Amino acid sequence: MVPTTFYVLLSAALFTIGVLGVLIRRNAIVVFMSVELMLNAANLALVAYARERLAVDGQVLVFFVITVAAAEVAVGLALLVAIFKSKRTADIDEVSMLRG
Amino acid sequence: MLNWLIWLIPLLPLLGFLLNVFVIRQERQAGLVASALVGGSFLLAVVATVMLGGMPEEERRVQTIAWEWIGTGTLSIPFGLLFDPLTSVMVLLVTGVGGLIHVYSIGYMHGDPRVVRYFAYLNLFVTMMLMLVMANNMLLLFLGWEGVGLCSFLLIGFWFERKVASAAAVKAFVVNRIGDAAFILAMLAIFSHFGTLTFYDVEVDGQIIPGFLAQVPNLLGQTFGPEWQTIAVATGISFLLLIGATGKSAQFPLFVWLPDAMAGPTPVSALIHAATMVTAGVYMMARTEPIFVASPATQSWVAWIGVLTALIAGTAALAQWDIKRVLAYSTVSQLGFMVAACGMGAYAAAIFHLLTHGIFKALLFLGSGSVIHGTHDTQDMRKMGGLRTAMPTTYWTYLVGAGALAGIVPLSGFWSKDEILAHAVSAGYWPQLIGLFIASLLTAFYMGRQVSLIFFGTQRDPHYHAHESGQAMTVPLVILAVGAAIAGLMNLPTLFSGMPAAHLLTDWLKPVLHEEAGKFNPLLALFATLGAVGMGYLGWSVYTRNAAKVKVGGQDPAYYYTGDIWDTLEAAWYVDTLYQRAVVGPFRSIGNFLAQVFDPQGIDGLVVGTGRFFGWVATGVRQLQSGYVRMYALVFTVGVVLVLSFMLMIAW
Amino acid sequence: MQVPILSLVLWLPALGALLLLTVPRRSDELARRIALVVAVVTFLVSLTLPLRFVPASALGAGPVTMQFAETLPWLPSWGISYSLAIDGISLWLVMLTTFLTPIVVLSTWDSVHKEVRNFQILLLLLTTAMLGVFMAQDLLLFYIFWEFTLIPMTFLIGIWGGSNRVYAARKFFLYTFAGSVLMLLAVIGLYVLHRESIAVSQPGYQGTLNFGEIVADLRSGAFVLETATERLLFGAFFLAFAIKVPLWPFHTWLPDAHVEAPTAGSVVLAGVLLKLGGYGMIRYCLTLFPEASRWAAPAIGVLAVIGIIYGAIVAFAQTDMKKLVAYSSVSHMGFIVLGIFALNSEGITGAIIQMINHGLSTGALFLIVGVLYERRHTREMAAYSGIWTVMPIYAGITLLVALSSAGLPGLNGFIGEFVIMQGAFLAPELGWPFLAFAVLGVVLAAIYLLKLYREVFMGEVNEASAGLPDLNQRELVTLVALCIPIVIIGLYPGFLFGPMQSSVAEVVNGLVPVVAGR
Amino acid sequence: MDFVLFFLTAAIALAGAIAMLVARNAIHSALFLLLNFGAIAVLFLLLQSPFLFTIQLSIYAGAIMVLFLFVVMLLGAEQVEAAQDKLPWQQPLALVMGAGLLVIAVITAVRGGSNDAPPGGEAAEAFGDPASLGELLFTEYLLPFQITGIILLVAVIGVVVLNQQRTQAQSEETPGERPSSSVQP
Repeated sequence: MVPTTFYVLLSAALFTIGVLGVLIRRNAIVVFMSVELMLNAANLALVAYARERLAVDGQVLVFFVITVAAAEVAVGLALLVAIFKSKRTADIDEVSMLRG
Repeated sequence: MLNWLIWLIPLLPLLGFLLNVFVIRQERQAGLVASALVGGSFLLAVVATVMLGGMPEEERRVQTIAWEWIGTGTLSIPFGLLFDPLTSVMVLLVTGVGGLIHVYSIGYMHGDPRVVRYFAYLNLFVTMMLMLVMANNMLLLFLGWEGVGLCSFLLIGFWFERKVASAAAVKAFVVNRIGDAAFILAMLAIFSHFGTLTFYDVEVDGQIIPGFLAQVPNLLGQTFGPEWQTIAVATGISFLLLIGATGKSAQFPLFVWLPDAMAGPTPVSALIHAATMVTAGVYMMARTEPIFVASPATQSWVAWIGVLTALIAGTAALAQWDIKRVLAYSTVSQLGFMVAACGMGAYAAAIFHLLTHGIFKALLFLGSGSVIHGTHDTQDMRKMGGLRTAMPTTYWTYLVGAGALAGIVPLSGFWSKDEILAHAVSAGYWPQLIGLFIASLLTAFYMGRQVSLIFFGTQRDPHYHAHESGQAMTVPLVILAVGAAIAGLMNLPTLFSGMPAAHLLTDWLKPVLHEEAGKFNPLLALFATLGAVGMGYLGWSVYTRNAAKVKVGGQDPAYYYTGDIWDTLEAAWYVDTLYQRAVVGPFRSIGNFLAQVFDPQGIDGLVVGTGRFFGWVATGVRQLQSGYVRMYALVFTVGVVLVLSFMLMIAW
Repeated sequence: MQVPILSLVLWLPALGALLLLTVPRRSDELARRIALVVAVVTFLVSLTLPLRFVPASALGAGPVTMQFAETLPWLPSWGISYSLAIDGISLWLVMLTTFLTPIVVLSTWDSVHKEVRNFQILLLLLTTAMLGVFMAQDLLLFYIFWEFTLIPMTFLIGIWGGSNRVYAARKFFLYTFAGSVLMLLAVIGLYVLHRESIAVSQPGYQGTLNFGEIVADLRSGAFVLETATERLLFGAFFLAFAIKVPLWPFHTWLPDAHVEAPTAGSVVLAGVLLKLGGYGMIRYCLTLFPEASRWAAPAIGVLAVIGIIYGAIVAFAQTDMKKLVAYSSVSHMGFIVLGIFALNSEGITGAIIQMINHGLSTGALFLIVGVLYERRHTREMAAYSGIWTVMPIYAGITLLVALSSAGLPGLNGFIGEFVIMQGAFLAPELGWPFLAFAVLGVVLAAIYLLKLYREVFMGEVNEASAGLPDLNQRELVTLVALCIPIVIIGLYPGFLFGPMQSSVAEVVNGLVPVVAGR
Repeated sequence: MDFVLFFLTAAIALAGAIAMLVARNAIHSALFLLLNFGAIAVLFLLLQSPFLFTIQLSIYAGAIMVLFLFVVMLLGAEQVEAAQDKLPWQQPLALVMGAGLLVIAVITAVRGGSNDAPPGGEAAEAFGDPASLGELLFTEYLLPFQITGIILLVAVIGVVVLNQQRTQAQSEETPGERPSSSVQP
């Protein structure tokens, strides 16, 4: 039986890679993917603890996370396409009209 | 009866002042009302003095309190008058000489557009001087003290169109104010140590208000100041009073304002800058005599300041061309004599000299006024000469005055000056004696010089036709001349044993000053007379022999012998220029620096600067909103990391 | 309860302002007349205060109660009440305000020409605010009125001021406001500390902001402040008052505000607004924090003395008349602060009477500068010369006022200055070294006032000021109305000193036992 | 046996994630992410949650990644990195922050985890199956369930509105011209 801590460590690693993806990559799509990765990492940890606590609630939570992620991806990509139409690029740094 | 009578003495001139300011507009009335009221208060003074004389010697002190002037916390200062022998003598001098000068002014100031205002100021001056002299506490004395300062400002600056007059007026008031600052400090110290400012105990409806003069002895031990240099309290107070006196009586450090004060009308110079105001310092020292006696240190300072002033002013008077400036410096010099007398403990002699000087110096000033009036306002002696034929009465009265000042035997000046020198001899103040003796010789010389320059030789400046002054001016001159001659009888020393009316004044002042009359010193009297007559003749002969050398606007014949020293003397050892450069100049530059640089940029800079600093910080923070999404994410992550690590720390 | 005199006097000007709102904007003359009537009526009503004021001697021993006290519950849950009362300290300051207001309104006759109605409204509101500060016995009510005085004054300077008015108005508002915000903190702090320490003995105690109760608790030892917090609270209160007074380093807003303010504004600013600071120091700093006052007295004394000399020297170097008078009031207020922090009854009574004297003489000085400004529209001293021959009556009155401001004995300035100096001399914290410098202030005062007098009034008449008309009827009335009290107070200050004795004694013996007690 | 399987899938998952991060071309990174999701699905299986295994594979890997691929194809997934990075200090600081985050996560994981064996050994056989999940979903979590429904509805409407706005803009801006998208190497 693999102890839960390993799963949580894996989830932490994946989460960190997701964060790095958001911070470093300049292509909007890859940023979205990294966000998805972070969500998955969270799901993994949830399921791991669900098994440890023998409470199915964790898995229900993951279920909801997935649905929300789906909605989020839909809207995000729609936005991305809209921006691409007007700015001809997917680079986030170009999109900096809203400045202080 | 005497209680309410003494109130009338200062009230009459005050009434005159109010009438002249608000009611009277016509010149004739102003002159008459003013002189009449001052004359009236003179008569009252005589009556009061006679009544005072009638009372037994030890309770010759009348005090009446009108109301409580300042009453807060432990401070309680009455508004009350005092009438004792010393006051009576001063009041007689002020109202007597003042009255004569008022009459003289009617003639002298005739035709001046603002003559009504002139008489108002003169009356106000007499009121203030009477308040000064008759005050029963230091604060009321200070009211008179600054009041006369104000009147001298108004009267010196009477012809304020002239730049010289307005500058002299402001200078007089400011220099007096410096002295007054020290006076205030002294009053504060007196009150803090004695709890009262009234001179003598006075009984007011039941309870006694204590006087501080009696409590001076218990002051002896106390000292104040830093440990390394403790100063006796008595010395501190008396030294401050001395500075106050030097400010008002134009003594060494603060005498620069008196010569400039000659810019005012001549009767003003006679009244204020010869007879009354300048003597206020000497009167104050006589009144607070116990404090001065309690600190020998200050007494020696007082004596030396007196001698020093006498010498400096005496030498300066030698080299003046303006007729009034000679007399001004001579006044400063004679005041030096009085202060020196106070310093040596001869207060009665100082008062005696004060009285005689008041009379013959007023006579000299009025004489010079009549000369100026007669020669159509020329004040430069080089333009005069040979006026004894054109103005006989002025000439003879002037001669009497000059003789009295020089100290020729029968005249009053001799007796009073001799009294001071005799006291110096008997009390063993040898160095001061030598200084004063030289000063008296100088006095005789410059009076001789002045008389010969004005009245002898030929008229050097043809532009005017000299004429004798009118009745209103010559009558006071004659009265004063008589006074100058016989004033000596007041305090004749005991020439031979069993002499009937010997040293009347000293006995009269005994309840206040507690002094015994000094014995007569024939040898000194001989020397003094010889010196006076000799130097007087020398001065007269030098300037009559080479009268030809004296040109209008030319050099003094003595310049040949003295060279530049003559200029130093004329500028009174450059004391005035020293102040101008060392005090007034830096003060102005500091003022400008503070006003232009330090205040607007310095302090204000801090205030406006804080405003601008916040603006700068705001722009800095604005940079953070750069529009880059990734930067926001980064900041977000940094936030997360910090919070989590902090929570970790706490949990640890 | 008998007629609420204090509320009547307090709210009468505000009602007048409301009445003025109904007046159409264009009718200046009507607005001026109504404002004058309201101001005079307020003064007459306020005259009953000194007449019915019961001096301590009649009260018998007992603790000095505030006279004419009125209280209405306002926010009971926090113990805040609308409570007014006056005692010896605030009586004469209230009278000074009501006495100056009609004179100020009278002086606006031909110095204010645009928006006259609004000017009068603001002036009357300012009067109510100032009266409120002097009468308030509740800390919050005091703070509200204290802040409310800023608003009308800022508009007066900002709208009717000179060329650089907006800068001056903004600076005036922000500077004073910054100080008083600190005071708000201190008020809240005091409230909380007081509630806590009393709640210990009486559980469920809601705390109070009533000044009387807090002082009673302080004196009875029920409410004890340790030294550190007491000094902190003292510092906050003192800073707000020091900016208002203005004490030396915080004075830079005063010259700008005065130079830009209209004549009437300047008179009120100098006449009463500066006194709020002084009054606050006596009423709040000394009574609430005796120990801290003792501790801070020497330091504040040094600042005050610097203020006296610095203000005088800078005044001497000015060329603009109004700036000269502004800096002179910095110097005079330095004297007043020195008096207050002598912490004895002479010093404090001297400070109070000097506040009234300064109100009269500096108010008159600003009116005098206003008279010349209305004729020649310039305040530069160099532009005038020889006014004495052209306008003799005006010159005479100016001389009297200048001398009273310089502290000539026989006039009111000297009484205040001498009593303050005597108080400071006797104070253990201050002593003769302070006085050695403070007395220089007396000399410097004569120097700059006579410089003003000599440059403007003496000398040859220059052609520009040859035909100037002398004072007209209205100007004469305003100035004479100020000169009369100047002379009377100079000769008989007894009627002012009387009522003060008991209240100041109360403050002073608040200071003394604390040393023993703690 | 479980250990071997766990480490294998964990390695694959990590490799996929890192490859996604590093890949130049957006399509490659999308495919690597697909691989990662597969591995996570297997892990779900290991954690006895077969229902989630299927959900992960079908919805996450199937629907969402397909959408990504579609959008990447549409936009041409050009090399965005070529241009000079405007925020030079972004990269190093990001790495530092990432490391920090990792350290914190690891510490909490190690200290937090009860680390003891799961209570009751292998637990009931029917632990992760859809029945128990569904029973819980429709009793206790009914409200969240409805809300997610609404969220999905809003998302769909949003997408439609965004697209509609685009066609309107497109008709004003460039009538007739199809948005050209060039694929750079």
